[in-house]
Amino acid sequence: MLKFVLLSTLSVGGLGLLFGGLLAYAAKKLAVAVDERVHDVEKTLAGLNCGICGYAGCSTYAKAIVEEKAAVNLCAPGGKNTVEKIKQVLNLTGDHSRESVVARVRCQGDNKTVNKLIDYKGIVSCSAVSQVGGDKACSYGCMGYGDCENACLFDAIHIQENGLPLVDEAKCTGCGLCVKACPRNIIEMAPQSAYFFIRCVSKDFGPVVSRVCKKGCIGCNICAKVNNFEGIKMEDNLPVVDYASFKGDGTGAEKCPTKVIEFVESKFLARK
Amino acid sequence: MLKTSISPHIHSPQNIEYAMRNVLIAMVPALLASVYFFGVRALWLEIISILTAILAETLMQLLLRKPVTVSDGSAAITGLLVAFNMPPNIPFYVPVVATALGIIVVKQLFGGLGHNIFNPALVGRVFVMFAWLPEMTTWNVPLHPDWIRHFNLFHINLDSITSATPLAVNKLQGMSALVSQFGSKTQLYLQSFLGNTGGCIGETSELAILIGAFYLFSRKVIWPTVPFVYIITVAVLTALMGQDPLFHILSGGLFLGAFFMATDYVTTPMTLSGSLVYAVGLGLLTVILRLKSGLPEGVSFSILLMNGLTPLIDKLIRVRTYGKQSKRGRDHE
Amino acid sequence: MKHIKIRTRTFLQGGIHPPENKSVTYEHSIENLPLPKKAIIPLSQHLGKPALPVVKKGDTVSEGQLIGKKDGNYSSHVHSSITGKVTDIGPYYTASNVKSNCIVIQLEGEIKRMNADKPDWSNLSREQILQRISEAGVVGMGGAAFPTDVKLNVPSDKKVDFFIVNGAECEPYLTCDYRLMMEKPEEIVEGIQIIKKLLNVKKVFFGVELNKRPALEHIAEHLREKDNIELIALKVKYPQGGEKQLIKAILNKEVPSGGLPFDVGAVVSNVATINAVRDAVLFQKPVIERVVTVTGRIVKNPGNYKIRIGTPLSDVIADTGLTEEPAKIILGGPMMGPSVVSLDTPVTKGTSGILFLSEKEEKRVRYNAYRSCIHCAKCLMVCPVSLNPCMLSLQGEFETYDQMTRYDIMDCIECGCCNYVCPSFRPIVQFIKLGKSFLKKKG
Amino acid sequence: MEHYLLIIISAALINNFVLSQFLGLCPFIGVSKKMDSAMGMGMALIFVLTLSSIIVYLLDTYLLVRLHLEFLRTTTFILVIAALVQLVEMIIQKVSPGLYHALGIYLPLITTNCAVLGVALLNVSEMNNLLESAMNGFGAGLGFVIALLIMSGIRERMEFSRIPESFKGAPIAFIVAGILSLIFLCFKGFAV
Amino acid sequence: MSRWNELTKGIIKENPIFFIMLGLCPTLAVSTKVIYGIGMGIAATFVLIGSNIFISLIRNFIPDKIRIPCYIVVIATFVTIVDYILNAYVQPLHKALGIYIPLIVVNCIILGRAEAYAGQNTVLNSILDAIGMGIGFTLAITLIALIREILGSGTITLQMLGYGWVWEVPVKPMTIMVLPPGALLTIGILMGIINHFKQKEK
Repeated sequence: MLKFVLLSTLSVGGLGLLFGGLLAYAAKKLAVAVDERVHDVEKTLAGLNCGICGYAGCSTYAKAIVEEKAAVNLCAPGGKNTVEKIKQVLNLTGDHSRESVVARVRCQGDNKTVNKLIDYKGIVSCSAVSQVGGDKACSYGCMGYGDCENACLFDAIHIQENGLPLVDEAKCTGCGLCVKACPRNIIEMAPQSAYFFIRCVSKDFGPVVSRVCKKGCIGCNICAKVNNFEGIKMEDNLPVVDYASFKGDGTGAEKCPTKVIEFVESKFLARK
Repeated sequence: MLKTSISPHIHSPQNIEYAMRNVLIAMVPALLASVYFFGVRALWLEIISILTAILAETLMQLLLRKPVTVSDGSAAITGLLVAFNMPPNIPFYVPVVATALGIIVVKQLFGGLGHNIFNPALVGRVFVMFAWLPEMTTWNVPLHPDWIRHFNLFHINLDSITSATPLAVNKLQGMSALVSQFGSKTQLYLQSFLGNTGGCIGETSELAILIGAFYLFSRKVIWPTVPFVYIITVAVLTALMGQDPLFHILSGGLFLGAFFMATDYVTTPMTLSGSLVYAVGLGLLTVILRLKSGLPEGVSFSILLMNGLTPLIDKLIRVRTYGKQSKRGRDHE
Repeated sequence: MKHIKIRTRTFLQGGIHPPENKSVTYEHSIENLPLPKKAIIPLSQHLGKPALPVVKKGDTVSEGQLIGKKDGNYSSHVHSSITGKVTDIGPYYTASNVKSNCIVIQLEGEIKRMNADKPDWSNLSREQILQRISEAGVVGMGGAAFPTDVKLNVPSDKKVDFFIVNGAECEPYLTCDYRLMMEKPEEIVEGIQIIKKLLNVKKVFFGVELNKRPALEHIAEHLREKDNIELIALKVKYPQGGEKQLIKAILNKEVPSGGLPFDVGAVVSNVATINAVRDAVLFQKPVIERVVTVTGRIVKNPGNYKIRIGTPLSDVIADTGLTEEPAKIILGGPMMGPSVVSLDTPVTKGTSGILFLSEKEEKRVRYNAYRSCIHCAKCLMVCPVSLNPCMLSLQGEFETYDQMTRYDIMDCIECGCCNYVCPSFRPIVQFIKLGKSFLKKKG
Repeated sequence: MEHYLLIIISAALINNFVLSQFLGLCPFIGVSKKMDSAMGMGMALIFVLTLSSIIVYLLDTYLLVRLHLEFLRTTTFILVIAALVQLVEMIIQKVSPGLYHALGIYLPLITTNCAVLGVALLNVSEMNNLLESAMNGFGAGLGFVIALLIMSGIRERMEFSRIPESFKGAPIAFIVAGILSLIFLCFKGFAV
Repeated sequence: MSRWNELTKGIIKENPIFFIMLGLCPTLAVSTKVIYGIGMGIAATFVLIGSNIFISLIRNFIPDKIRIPCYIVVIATFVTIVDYILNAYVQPLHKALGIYIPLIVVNCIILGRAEAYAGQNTVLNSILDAIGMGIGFTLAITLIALIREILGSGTITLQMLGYGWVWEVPVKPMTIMVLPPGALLTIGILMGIINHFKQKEK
């Protein structure tokens, strides 16, 4: 009996020793340099090499996370803990070094304000509709097909019933994906502290604008005059606000004949 | 208000409904033949399958909150094809299960028309074949044509003699047994061609299927490449294996499969060269399965297996773009 | 057809046969449309950079006066098409359906007649000819509107062996080129001589589709043996008028992907362009008008009209009349022409036709209710450049644009054949255009 | 010769390891999303299966059976396989980076792939000899590659399908596997 | 986190088969009869508990680098024990489960729990976790077996070694359901339905 136990211990131990030694030797001899971060990420994964993530083993997945920005929640055996750990390793929890920006929609031409000009047939997306010149009377304004909503990864921008997108400032991370998605460049990234927004992008002349939209900028340039052109200037029939240098108060907004300007008083006071 | 869209602003009148309607029309001769040879029961099988298909599609589309598109006729085709692939004396629940499975799992769960990878009717058929093997392999000889005189729409019992299909006889007892059964070789060919043999209700009459197929060719709904290459491959290979090629192409479900299932738009390769590979593969598999496997018939399985290979064929076999040097394009960038 | 040998050719891969509908205007000879009261002249009527305006608001301009100067090499001059006063310079809808800068001229004052003497061009140098073409602002009039002086100014390291005259006019409905060939064969042949000299080519092919057999015979009568112009009868097939398809049909050569026709030693020009080149070289006449087919079942007086550049569609409608409200207005042919959004859209140098579709005709296209791709592969069969439109449309639908390069999306000529045959009414061309613009944005 | 051919066909088609024995199902569902990775994984698996079949056979015959330590089979087999795979991975990574990227990166997946241990155990229970074991391993790998390639092709196409939201991913993959397995039933009763 | 939570999370919320998709091979292979499913579940649960206890005991002594091989050896030992116990006492079950018993070694559930849980938690928590996961696994496999057996054989078998019962269910049995395709289709459709309810909850 003792011999039997001894034999089995010896064989398992011997095999273990043999392969352990071999592997240790190989690990030293055949080492290949790996990115430190990949290594760190790999340590947080479950290490089963089960392949459920769709990548060829844990190290490949770790590499994909670091290099190709693969989703971090694919490790099923690791579960939620792993996701948190990966985020820590990669420092994805947020970068607060510079002032954060939020998306701003610069159009007030909702479905009631701006009429449909034509009956469009085809793919339903802003970029597709803009290929045929858009279907609304204003050729600069929002068409409301929601490319921005689709582009947003954080569920922060939604098309409302009136056909205009609304940004949920709490959720917006300022990544700028919606800005890229909008074919008419209606969304801009404004600093969180900004308080004076021109909500129109139409470069048309005043009469053309007022014919199609009652809430559009007619390029009267009153807002700029009120502020003595400090931090605000006119370009292509449109006032352009430089958020960093603009110091004016809400007079410009009050005086605007078509109420294009949004003035956020709380932010203005906070800034003061 | 002016309408606008991206060019082109005109469109060919051939749409999905056109294609499906024509396929249904093309299946009518085979349907008539099935009723002629296997009686009212065949008709009921077909009606029940089609109704199940339509019902299953509607329910599934409602459940998945998609627009209901049964009116395009694709569900009806699936139902009819399932019925065509049933033995005449099958219990009615079998085609119901087969059709429902085909429509619900193989078609709608994959995303509906156009997204299915496999032919729904064939998966349904193969599924019930392994589910109820005894029922699915009991065949009846065709009825005596006299039955039409005692026509009764509700006479659904099929009281004719059971017999093995010609392919099974050939596999188990050899060609000579078949020839003696039919009298002469010419009789064997002729009866096989007309459909006066045992088998699934829709597959026996090659004549009826050919009529439908030529209708489809004339309407430009399908192209003759795949079916003919398939059939020729089977003939050549069976001849090479020392079998009777004419018998092999005229028996079993080869014609039904070649003209109505191997030409399905959704589950077959897109390029011409791809469909040639597909057709030759079909022939090869059919012959291998008929002669080497435990089953007497292999058309359904070969079509399904090639359905599975279709995405690979589509990916690997490409056509050279105008003005490009190599065929592969920039696939491996 | 006398001594001229005519060979019938076509390209093999793909192509479709849409209903031609040319009979609407087939027999209507070219007529002049009255001058517009107001001309909206876009500064960008051509491929390349928009022209720079050289007049100000309030200026008085005369017919044929330069109002937009070309900006760099890949650009073209723009001339006033009427005599009058500049009332506005600003964004207006143009044929491409985006607002771009236009010069608006209000009709005013007298019109000077041009002299009709026929000068001799044979002693003009190559540079002089090119200069005149450039100054007249000639662009390709088949639709693409590529500046002609750039096209004909072949780089010295490329050898051009053939000049191909494009009289295919494969788009349904259009007959303006056909009428031009019927009514101005001599002018076209003379234009060909000019270009032949310019390019220094030995051989000229003149391709005409067989549905314009009268034009073919008419031209043949005006050809002389020594002209060395070979007439080619082309089997009717859309899109034979496309440069690449025409070269394939006539020369059986393929323009390399991303290349230009002179990479296979050929230059292709449309008959209308050739006519404009002749006018420019002989009379130094700028492009201020062109022949446009105004057609459609709902047009009261359909026909081929000589229309001033910048004439708004509303003026055209006022002159030709409509029997019912149009559902869709298309500039160019129905296969490739854009549909317009505004009746103020002006006729430009590239406008070969104005097609009015009725509600009933428009309804046959159901892009708003397109369905899943059923992989029927009809699009693969009709694609003249052997693409896989099925995969491209799927990738467009699922927005995996970056995979589209694998399927050679950039080689698509947007002819619309795939879209025409698609049984699911998928807007394949739109998917491809979206993909292209996405990929271009990405760089 | 025919005997060995039959072993390969049996392991590859008739008793396909994934589709009729469910061995190696996790990576089959996981790695079949892209055809390139499917190919790499498959090739690596063929290699490892053949190699491990041989090594395990030697280990079993010359160590365990000699010493009457059959009860240690499970333990030693898995140990040897794990070590073997890791060694092979390291060697490939050093010797040929190109091969490593094509095949090597899939090796870790194979350690915990039940197909490898399954083939080893089946070889022992069926008392195959050395060549038979190797052929069985090779056939099993081949069958896995066939199934994986078909599956990856189908899944690449399903990227462009309107699959109901709740069936996306693993559920529809299982259904496809089920249909494939249904089709592979036709090879039952195959005779060469 | 309460102890109760540790125990119950594996049953539904983190069910290893339906939600984390681990340990599928045996689930599908042996679920032809309900009793086999239960047997497999119990065997796996036993190994899970044993290895979790052992690993959480020695977790501080194993070097990080070779932890996985160590875990495997531990698990393999327990699997061998189960194998031999079944062979000795419940031979029909041992025969039915066949090579899927030794294959518990590479069952990702066990290794997964060892790595993700037992290697970092106390013995008590590890036991609770193992029991929960084991029950979840057993329930899932039994559910699949139930469906397959009812549809495929028309019976519900809860009988082993002559003890227990076999119920007949009045359906026309579909042989295909006890064949491999039946298993794959069943789990695919089940997973889809469960996903549907999971998404609805959100």
